[in-house]
Amino acid sequence: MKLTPDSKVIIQGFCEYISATHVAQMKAYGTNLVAGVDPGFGGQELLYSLPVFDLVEQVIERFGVIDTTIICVHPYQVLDAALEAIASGIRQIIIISPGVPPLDMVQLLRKAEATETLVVGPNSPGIIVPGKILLGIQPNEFYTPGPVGILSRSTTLTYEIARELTQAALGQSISVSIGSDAVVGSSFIQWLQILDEDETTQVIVLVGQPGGGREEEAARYIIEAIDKPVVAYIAGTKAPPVQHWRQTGTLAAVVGRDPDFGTAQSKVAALNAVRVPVAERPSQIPELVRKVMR
Amino acid sequence: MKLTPDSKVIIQGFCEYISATHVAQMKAYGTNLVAGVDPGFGGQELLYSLPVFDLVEQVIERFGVIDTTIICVHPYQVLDAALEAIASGIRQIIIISPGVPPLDMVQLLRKAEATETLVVGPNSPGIIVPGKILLGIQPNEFYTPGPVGILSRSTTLTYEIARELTQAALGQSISVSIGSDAVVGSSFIQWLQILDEDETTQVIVLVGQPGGGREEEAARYIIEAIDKPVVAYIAGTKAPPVQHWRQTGTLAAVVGRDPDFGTAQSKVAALNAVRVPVAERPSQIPELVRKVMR
Amino acid sequence: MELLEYQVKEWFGKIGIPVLPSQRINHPTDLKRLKISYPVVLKSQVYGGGRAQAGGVKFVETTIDAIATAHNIFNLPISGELPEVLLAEAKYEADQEFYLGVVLDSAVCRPVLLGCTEADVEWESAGDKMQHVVVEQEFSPFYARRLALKMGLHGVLMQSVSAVVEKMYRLFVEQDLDLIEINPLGIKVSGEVMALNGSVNVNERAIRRHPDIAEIAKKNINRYTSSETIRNLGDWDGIELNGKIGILGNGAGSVMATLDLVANAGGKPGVCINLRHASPIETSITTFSSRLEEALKNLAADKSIQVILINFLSSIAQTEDAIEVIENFIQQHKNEIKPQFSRSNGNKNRRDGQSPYLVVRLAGSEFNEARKHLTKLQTQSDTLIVLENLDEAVAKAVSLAKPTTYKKLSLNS
Amino acid sequence: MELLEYQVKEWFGKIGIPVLPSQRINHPTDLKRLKISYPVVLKSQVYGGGRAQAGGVKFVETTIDAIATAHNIFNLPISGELPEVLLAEAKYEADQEFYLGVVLDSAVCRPVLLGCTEADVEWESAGDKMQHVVVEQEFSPFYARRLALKMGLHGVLMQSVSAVVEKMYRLFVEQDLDLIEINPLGIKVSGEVMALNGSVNVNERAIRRHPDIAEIAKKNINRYTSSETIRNLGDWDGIELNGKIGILGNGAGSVMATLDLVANAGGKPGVCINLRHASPIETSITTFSSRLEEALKNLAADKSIQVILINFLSSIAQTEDAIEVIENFIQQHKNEIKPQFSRSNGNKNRRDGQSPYLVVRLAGSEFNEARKHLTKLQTQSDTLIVLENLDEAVAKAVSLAKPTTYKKLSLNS
Repeated sequence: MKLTPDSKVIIQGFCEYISATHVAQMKAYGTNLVAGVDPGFGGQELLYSLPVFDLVEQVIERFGVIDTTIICVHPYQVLDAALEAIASGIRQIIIISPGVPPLDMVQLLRKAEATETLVVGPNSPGIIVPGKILLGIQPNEFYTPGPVGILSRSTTLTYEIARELTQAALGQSISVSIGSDAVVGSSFIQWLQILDEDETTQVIVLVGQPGGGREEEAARYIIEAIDKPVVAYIAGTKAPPVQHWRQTGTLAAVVGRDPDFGTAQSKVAALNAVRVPVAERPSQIPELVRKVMR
Repeated sequence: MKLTPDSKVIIQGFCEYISATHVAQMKAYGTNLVAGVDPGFGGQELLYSLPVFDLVEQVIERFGVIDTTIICVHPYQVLDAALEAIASGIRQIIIISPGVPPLDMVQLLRKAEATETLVVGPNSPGIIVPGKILLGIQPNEFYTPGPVGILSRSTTLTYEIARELTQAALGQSISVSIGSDAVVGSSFIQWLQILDEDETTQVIVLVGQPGGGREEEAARYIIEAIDKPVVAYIAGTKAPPVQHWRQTGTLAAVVGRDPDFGTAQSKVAALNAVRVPVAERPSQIPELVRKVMR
Repeated sequence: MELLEYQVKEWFGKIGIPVLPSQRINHPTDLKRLKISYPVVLKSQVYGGGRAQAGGVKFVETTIDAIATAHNIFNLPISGELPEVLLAEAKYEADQEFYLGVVLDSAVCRPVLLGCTEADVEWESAGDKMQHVVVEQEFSPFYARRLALKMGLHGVLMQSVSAVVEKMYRLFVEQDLDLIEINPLGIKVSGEVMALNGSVNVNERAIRRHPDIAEIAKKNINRYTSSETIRNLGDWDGIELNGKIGILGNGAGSVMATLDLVANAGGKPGVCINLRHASPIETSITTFSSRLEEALKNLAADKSIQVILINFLSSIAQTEDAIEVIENFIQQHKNEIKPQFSRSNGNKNRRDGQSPYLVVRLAGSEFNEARKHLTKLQTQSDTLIVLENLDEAVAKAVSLAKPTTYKKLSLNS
Repeated sequence: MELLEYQVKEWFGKIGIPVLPSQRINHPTDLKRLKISYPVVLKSQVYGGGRAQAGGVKFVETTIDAIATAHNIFNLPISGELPEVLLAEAKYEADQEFYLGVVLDSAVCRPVLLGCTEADVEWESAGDKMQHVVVEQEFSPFYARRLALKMGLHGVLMQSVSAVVEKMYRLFVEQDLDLIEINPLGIKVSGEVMALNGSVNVNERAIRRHPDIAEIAKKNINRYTSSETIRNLGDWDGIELNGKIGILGNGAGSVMATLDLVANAGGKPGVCINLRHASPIETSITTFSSRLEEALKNLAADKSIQVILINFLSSIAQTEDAIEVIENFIQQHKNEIKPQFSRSNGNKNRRDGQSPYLVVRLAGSEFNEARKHLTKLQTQSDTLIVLENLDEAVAKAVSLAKPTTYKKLSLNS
């Protein structure tokens, strides 16, 4: 993962979830946003004061190798945009667009694995390294540089937690949301590894929510491989289980998983089992962070 | 390319083009043929005195890593059989079956390139290293060990030339037919490189026929990279051109190729241009080989 | 979105999965023109399981018998639902029955093939019996053979079952399904296979790229209307609970965290709505503010809701528009309250005519102006509370939700 | 295998490529029930190009005009072929006309997208005008956009043209095509695009996996019958020349090498057949020997063939069966020759009733027995020669093919 301020970034598409404010915020934050790609609008005008091209390869012809693309096209065009980026040699993809059909994601992830491309999202607000780079739509106002790495699957809840930390004078080293969709690219495990190696990060805050088994996987990985202290918060412990067919429970039994699989309870239990403190509410997180930092 | 007698080989499917005689011939030649895979016939009987399995992975469970598979399934099942082999870690595939739909081959070749799998064929009788290993259905009776490497796109014509060489007391180091279909896996160039590095090979005989641009590519490669002498024979110089739509001539012009592209004449001219002696008839080849060997 | 059996079987027939001759019955008299010979099975076309146990599947031997039975089935609600259509199908004598399925497993981010040599397995105890194969790379028929072999099948049956799985997978991908099942797949000793019942779940996000499915969805949309529009909108986009505090937020995690806070503070969360996304089956284009407007209208109309808790933290598209929606809502309900209060004497329904409280939590610089503005309105309104701190907003919402004065009136009176 | 324009346009319509309203005309009187309003274009539905120049495309303004014109087109042979069907289509006023195509390029083993902002380009000089994009990896719409941009298109037109290319590619893959073309694609200033003419070539090897195409192929098979069955059977499986020496072999390279040898020895090769494969559009299952039998029968029936040269070198499936076919052929023709010779006096057609010579080259240990056996038969036959050396066999075949004693009798008499 290349997250240095000099890494070159493009935006593919401009949907409802990315506004002129977001683009301005990224530029103001120092992100090296070189161009936008929006088929049919190439060369016509400067969108959000970015030069706009029809194809990713045209950007590369003009500006050289691109490190990261932020994809905000219509959900049905995400697969194509991502494949175009991969074909143009881009190996870091952040997908903001929500609503991507999951079978498109399956196809993209097969290709991403084959080409060793990092895919963050879909339905992710992206990555912020406070004071250094903003890749996505996370509102930088809630962030300040510091020692806490935030890993999340949410959008607004992520900012909520960053805000609590900042208000408690605990700055952040990085904040990543892997996306709240059922099928997403990068996993908590990949990011735990990155954060464990990151020199700035001293504590990791893991923010989970019901669905899938990513928090459970993370818990197993934390006990096995992570030396830094981890604090968690799981939203939805009081929410009634949403039965996605045979994702929660039934399919789980078949493929040898716990029947509780996918519930917030299962996630809390998995984290408790590896002695990761789990906050009861976002405002409790700073307190737990301070406790483990000592 | 692993072509040693100890490399493990399987056969997938038993179509009209591979007979009990061929299997017996391979075994008699010392090829380490460990099993056959024929879905629906697994475990039922010993086909051609080979244990038969339903899936490639069952063979691997039993015998460990397999080096090469010889595919002889129905042409519409070739893609599936080859993908199954690749998924099971087999990286050398020889496709005997003719009649594979070309778009299936396109799909297979993309996968083969991504996984660094060598695909020989389709519509190829395979590879023989005289006195060492037989992978396919080349009749070994026409071969004898020696210094001449044969590269061809044909079936029977390849044996014809081997027979001429053997009758002229010129043995062969290897004989490969890359397959006579329009879309095939390995190219003359790949094999020229292998034969150039092969210690036993002293002369290379290149056997071409109309269609595509493989001989022309080979000619360019020979002048650039091949140190060993090459002799060629191109069949079909008197055959009327078969117009595959825009393959010969018209498409060529569009993509910047010679309008003569694909004809036997174009191939002969390309070889003449790089001073590769071209035989007028198969029986003239031994004479030319002797001449360049001096 | 589920499809009905007869719709699924049309797909099966087209793609070459063996199905029995069948006929759609819109009215019992259609059975007079039945082209299938008796005995025939009549099946209620309803969503959800348990149809056979509820009496929705009957064998009939004669036309008279069939018409009478059809009348009964048309009038038999199953899980509260009456069928609009029956399916009349030839009877099949299977020697064995299998289960086959393809499902998208979000934990491995891949489709999984499922197979069992028993039908109607209890899922909770299926662990040993149910076989599965993860479709790691692009599907190719060998994955289906792998499943059939894991199921313990051999020879011709292995091939015919894997051929069915192959076609199920094609449907799964072509139609963007979350799930496709054949349960049961009838098996004859001869090796013949027959899809006796089938079900699919279409992924709701992909519906709009399949015009034929979108057409069905448009008809089905009535099943999701009124208070149900705000329920179960895709992945965690809305949750319907029975409490008195309705929650509106931006993002599933944020809404769930708010819900947890309310519950932990002793409150009872009601309908919770994530305004970040439109419903995937929504046909018209929506904006954040239009979704907010719709949600406020629905919550206000819901008499069980006493407090609406809005939790917004920056990064909302068109902040101004959203605030305007809240303002209009307050204005409108301020005007309503006065005259309604005067008429509410003696009204048995406590909430009738009274607007719910609106607790608005706004944080982030984006809302600085709006917060000031709404705080001004607060002084003029009986029902509006504006706060910046989330925990405080939750505490306020919980304290405002008073206990109801009557219980289950309609059932006991 | 080519399809006719109206079949191609049915595909276009289904997949969403814009086409004009059109109607299939089986008989001129069908035009009385025309549902398209005038002016209308009537187009002869024949294979191959040059239809417009030959007068097969006409504009008509009235029903009377249309019926008369249709009569003419139905009776107008184009490249020797009469249309069975006409296509009546609405008239379209295009502001510009483009060419679009997708073709499989065997040199790069990938499909190639083609596009040009001129229609009906001269292929030989298209180099600069025609744009192409190689579809390196799995297709995704950005390849189509790349083509449209290379064509110099921008904005809406870039998008609408690339959307058409995307759908053409889908058809290309779904139907296993070697080629799909829209020529011309009509363009209006408004940005509207319209496929005014389309053609496809279905890959013959894949026909059998497309039941609907196989159905068309079955009807088309009449176009390939009699002497034509043995021509142009896929990739180099057969070549029809006008010489007197028919060549049968196993493998395209071997057949072509034999052909070259015959030509270089001063002989005139006739029909050359590669027996290794069946025709891809052959519906019944064939074996090597059944193909050999059929080929011998056809060559014997072809009066221009004086010598049949068979070149077999080992590795033939079922050697014994193949030899039996040759033997039966000899026996049968030996029996025929005698009585026919006696009746052939005064017969103007020199070859009538006389069997062709059969030069059989057999090499390889597999044929050791067969060679001995046939050599024995050779002594009893006037027409059989068995040899092991290829060059000798060729020399013999050439020497046996005597010059014809009459020329173009039917034209000059």
